[in-house]
Amino acid sequence: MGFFETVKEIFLQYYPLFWDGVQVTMLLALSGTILGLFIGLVVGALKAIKPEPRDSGLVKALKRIMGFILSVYIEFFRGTPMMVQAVFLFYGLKPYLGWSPMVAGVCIISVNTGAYMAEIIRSGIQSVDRGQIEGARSIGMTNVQTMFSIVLPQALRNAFPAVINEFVINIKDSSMLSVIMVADLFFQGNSAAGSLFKYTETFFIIALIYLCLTFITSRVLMYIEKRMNAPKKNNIVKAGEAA
Amino acid sequence: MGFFETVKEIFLQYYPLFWDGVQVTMLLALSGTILGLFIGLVVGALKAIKPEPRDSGLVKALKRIMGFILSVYIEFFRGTPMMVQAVFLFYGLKPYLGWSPMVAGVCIISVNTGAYMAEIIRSGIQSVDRGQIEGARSIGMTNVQTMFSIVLPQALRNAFPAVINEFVINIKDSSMLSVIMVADLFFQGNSAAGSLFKYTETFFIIALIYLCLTFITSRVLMYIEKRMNAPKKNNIVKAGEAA
Amino acid sequence: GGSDSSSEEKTTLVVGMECNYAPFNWTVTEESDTTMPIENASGYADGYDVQIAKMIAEELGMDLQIKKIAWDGLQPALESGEIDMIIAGMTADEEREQGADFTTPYYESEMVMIVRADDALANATTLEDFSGKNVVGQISTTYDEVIDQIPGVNHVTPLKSYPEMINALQQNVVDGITAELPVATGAVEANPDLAIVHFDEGHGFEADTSVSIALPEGSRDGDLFKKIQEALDNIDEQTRQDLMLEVTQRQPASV
Amino acid sequence: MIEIKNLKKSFDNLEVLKSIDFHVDKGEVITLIGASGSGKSTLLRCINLLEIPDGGEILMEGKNILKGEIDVNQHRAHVGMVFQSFNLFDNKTVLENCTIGQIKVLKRDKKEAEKIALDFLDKVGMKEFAHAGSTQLSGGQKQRVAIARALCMDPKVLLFDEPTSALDPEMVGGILDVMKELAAEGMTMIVVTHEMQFAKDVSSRVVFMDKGVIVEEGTPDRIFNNPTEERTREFLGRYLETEN
Amino acid sequence: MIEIKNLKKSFDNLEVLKSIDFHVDKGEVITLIGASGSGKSTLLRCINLLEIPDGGEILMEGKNILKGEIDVNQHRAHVGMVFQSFNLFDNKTVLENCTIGQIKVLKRDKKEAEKIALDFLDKVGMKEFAHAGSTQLSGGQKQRVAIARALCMDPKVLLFDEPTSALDPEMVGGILDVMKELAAEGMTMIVVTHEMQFAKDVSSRVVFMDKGVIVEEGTPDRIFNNPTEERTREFLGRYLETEN
Ligand SMILES: Nc1ncnc2c1ncn2[C@@H]1O[C@H](COP(=O)(O)OP(=O)(O)OP(=O)(O)O)[C@@H](O)[C@H]1O
Ligand SMILES: Nc1ncnc2c1ncn2[C@@H]1O[C@H](COP(=O)(O)OP(=O)(O)OP(=O)(O)O)[C@@H](O)[C@H]1O
Ligand SMILES: [Mg+2]
Ligand SMILES: [Mg+2]
Repeated sequence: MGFFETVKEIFLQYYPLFWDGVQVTMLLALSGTILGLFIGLVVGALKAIKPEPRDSGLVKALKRIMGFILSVYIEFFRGTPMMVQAVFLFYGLKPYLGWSPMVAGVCIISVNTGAYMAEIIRSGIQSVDRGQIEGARSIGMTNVQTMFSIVLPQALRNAFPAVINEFVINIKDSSMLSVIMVADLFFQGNSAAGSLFKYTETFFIIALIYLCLTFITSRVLMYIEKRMNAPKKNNIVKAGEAA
Repeated sequence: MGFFETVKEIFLQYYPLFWDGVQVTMLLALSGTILGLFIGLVVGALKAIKPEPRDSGLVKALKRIMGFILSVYIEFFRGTPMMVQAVFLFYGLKPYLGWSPMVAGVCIISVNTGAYMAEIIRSGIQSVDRGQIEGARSIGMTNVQTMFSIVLPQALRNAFPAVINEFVINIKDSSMLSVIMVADLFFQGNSAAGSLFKYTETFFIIALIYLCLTFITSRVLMYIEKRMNAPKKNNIVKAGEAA
Repeated sequence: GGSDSSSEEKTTLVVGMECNYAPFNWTVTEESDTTMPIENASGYADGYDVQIAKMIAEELGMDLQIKKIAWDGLQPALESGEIDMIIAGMTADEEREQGADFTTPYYESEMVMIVRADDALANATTLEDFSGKNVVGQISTTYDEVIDQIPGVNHVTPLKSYPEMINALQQNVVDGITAELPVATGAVEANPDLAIVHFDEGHGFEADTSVSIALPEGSRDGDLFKKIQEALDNIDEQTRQDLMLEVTQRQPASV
Repeated sequence: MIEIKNLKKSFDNLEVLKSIDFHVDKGEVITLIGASGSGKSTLLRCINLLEIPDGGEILMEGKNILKGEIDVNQHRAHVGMVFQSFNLFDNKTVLENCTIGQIKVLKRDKKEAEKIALDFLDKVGMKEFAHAGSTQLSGGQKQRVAIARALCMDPKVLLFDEPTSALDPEMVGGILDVMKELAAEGMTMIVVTHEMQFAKDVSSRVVFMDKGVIVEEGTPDRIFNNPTEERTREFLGRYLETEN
Repeated sequence: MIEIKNLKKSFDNLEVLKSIDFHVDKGEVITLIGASGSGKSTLLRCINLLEIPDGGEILMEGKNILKGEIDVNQHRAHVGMVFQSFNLFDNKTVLENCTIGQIKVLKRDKKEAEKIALDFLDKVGMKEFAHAGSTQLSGGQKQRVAIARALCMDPKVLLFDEPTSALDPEMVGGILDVMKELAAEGMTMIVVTHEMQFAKDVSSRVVFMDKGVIVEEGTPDRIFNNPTEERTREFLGRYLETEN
């Protein structure tokens, strides 16, 4: 039997497994990216708060402690394999939370993504022109109001390509969660391969499916980004001049 | 035996394996990042070349074809799991290249990293002020001279934080190459776990080692970056005014 | 290495295994009479599979090389000729015959369950005792498939390796693990909080618990396959049992 | 209305303001001139508390704003600031730029805020752009909106930091006209500018700063015709009436 | 030296240059004035081939540079360009900024290039900054280096696109002085500027552009005292001598 015949054979025999895996993978990637973005927004915004000369000693100390904790969070989740994180968190918190692998999976990929997103948001915040903040402060807006009404929306727009990238990475990295019994696409493909002892052909199918998923989602998101940015182009259009 | 005693026990028994794994992992991550950066520079620079109205039909067509091929390369390597890439490339090219797993591993992680680096460099290039290019063109420098003398050095400086990030990711992702018999830290750790039936403790050791590796390397690189950028700060220093 | 040279006389026999599936194969850091150096990484391989491989190599008058490969990479390595055979505690079945040619079994044992020692299940004797319980098996193996023979079982998503499964068991995420006896013995010796459940005659799994050597697909009629099968046939049942006893006592977890 | 006593401000080791004494009465239009780096912006920013001075006093209608007697954000709200680089919110429309402060800081309701905003946008000639994105405007248009935004906050005083220096020459006239109108209406203003003609025509007092100190101040007439200090004379150079 | 005939250039559907006819003789100093968007920069950029015109001819010392008769890069090398935003290479020192073109395009050896560069840096008063990073300079200093960089390339003509409009007022004088000196030495120059005083004092001819066409040209004397076209009169407004 030729390579492609075998591929077809395997696909026909196992497509329910693959389809199942695709759903799990996309669920993990999607919820992980969205929740992770949310975590990243909060952490990134908090990390942008620095002790100021005007603060009292206590406030300064609290800010420093918060900054340190957030750094540890980011450093830990970026610095260790997600597989290891999954094992520790899932089993470590199971007695207290009694969560299912899928719930744990969503939480773990979110918290992991959050660590990356925090950095993405932080640099998005940094790329917002300092004048935007001064403008807000000059009309009496508080730090928090400035952050949420002015800085974060712009940071988010700047960070969008990096967010897309994170989504694509999550589609692939969700496979790490098979270590806590979450049956994602890669895992399901693997079990097909293991059952038939045909790895090359099955890997070929997996690769194709991943390619479709990542290609389609990144195109869709890029399209959304374009639409989002379209009416706010930076050139001088004499809007309303006709009015 | 308590958790930490077991951890110590395992470490004492298997540290040569861990050490070996660390070396392999760092070799893969380091060479993969450097070679990948090189690939990314070339691909990113080539991708920045667009068909211009002045070009002849043939040149335009060639540029389009090149652009398409590079896009396929980037899309494929970013869009599929590295484990799958490793299996296909290692075994697919083995008859022609006769390479060892380690050589193949270095090549695969480099080519994979290159796809990410290409995007990093491309956006680094985009962030270089358009005036820099105009300045170079206005004194008669060719496209290629402009790219290599003016644009790429600045793009590289802008892209440095993303390059560090890629290095940290490579430290972790090199574990995918165990599928082609490259015995990285994670794989070696796993064999300790499998030989001893002690999972949590071994993973704990692995996590600690990864944390050290990623923390140390990212700090070192950030320090290098700071040093690199220090004398070129953007504020107006009246250099030489004393002279 | 590799089996690519059909004309020249081959002098080395390259064997692939995970080196993390005690007591069949595992990794140690110090050399001894019973170990073989691992070709592609540091450390030494030991275990039942290694001993079998040594015997076969000796019988064939060939030099033995052991390569350490992740489970997912074993079959592609075999297919591409990177290794000549897999001796990795692997069970042959009809489906797997599609991807490799298997010898007759080189070890047969009993299918048991690993449970927590302090659990009531430690006294179980029939499959029915596991009704409604969470049971896990290793991905794409017979050990996963047979779970469905337990009436009313909660068949949990399989895991990749025994350490992972044992961890899940210890953390109360599952209540039982299907395993063959040698593996279960090793696991229980390393983890005294676990126990083995032997089923009563006729109340256990109907399953093939034998392990076989895998050679590349289509090699069944070849010279090498025949020689290996022959060498295997020369190792009698008593030798096999003695060997297994010996390695289970030697495996690192038990010291 | 504003009284500044012995104001000091350093950045790291750089003393940018060295004991500034300075006062502004209600309805005055002060122009602040001086070489680059002399501390003009820093002085403005201290009045607005965008920078925290190291020492001295700033009395605003009698209250020392450096003593924690006031709510910093309310203070900023009522001290309007117009920047060289406009600093409009890029993610908001023109109208939103003018209402956000009213709603979030002055707690006006949205309807009222929009009415006020449209009135002031009309005043600066930008009413028909109310729903345009703020990045779609030209520099001159942006600066008009920035002025409207400041006016919406009921400012007691307006601070201008080189409001025309990022503008094309053609745009400058329009902005200066708006400012002249405000001055005519009795708005208290402090204007940092290089537009000497404006200083001459509009201001009630010209203050010349150099290296962190106020070197000389007086009516435009006196400063441009008859500066007493050598440094002032040097700086004004080609603008001096006597040399024309 | 430069002769432009029927030059056309559009961006998408926007006709930016509509049949420009224009010539520059050796040693002339032309100032190009006109409202924002009238096509001044585009005209300069066409002469330098930074933009490729859609139609017409540009003859440079008799050769049509649009006909592929010349090497584009060599042409650019000998047409010096000074930008509003300086466009110094941020990753190079001042000296490297001045030598890179000589070395890579004119193929001079490094030693010679450095000697020439230091001479011209001296001329613009920037010799002692030769080894400073180019981002460490103030705007005025950057523009001096940019002029030196252009001079190093042996230019037949120098094009200036609003060389002073990104500068602090104090810096402007210095740059204009350098330009006056070049003009006095007989350098052929085309200068887009809003500095009308410079146009009056230095230029041999003033060209007024509006909406992609040359509306009027003549000696500064005639243009500022006696413009014939209504549009010129409107644009010059406050600069017209007759109204002073
Ligand atoms: N945040 C800051 N940190 C450090 N130094 C600063 C800061 N802000 C201003 N300076 C320095 O303080 C000095 C005075 O700055 P300031 O902006 O007040 O001058 P200025 O008179 O407004 O000058 P310009 O006309 O250039 O705007 C300058 O040397 C400047 O570099
Ligand atoms: N690359 C481009 N793509 C599209 N439109 C352009 C481009 N360059 C210039 N334009 C448009 O061409 C017109 C003329 O531009 P140009 O820069 O030549 O004007 P200008 O006279 O130099 O104005 P300014 O005084 O503002 O510099 C403007 O409407 C501008 O928006
Ligand atoms: Mg200032
Ligand atoms: Mg222009």
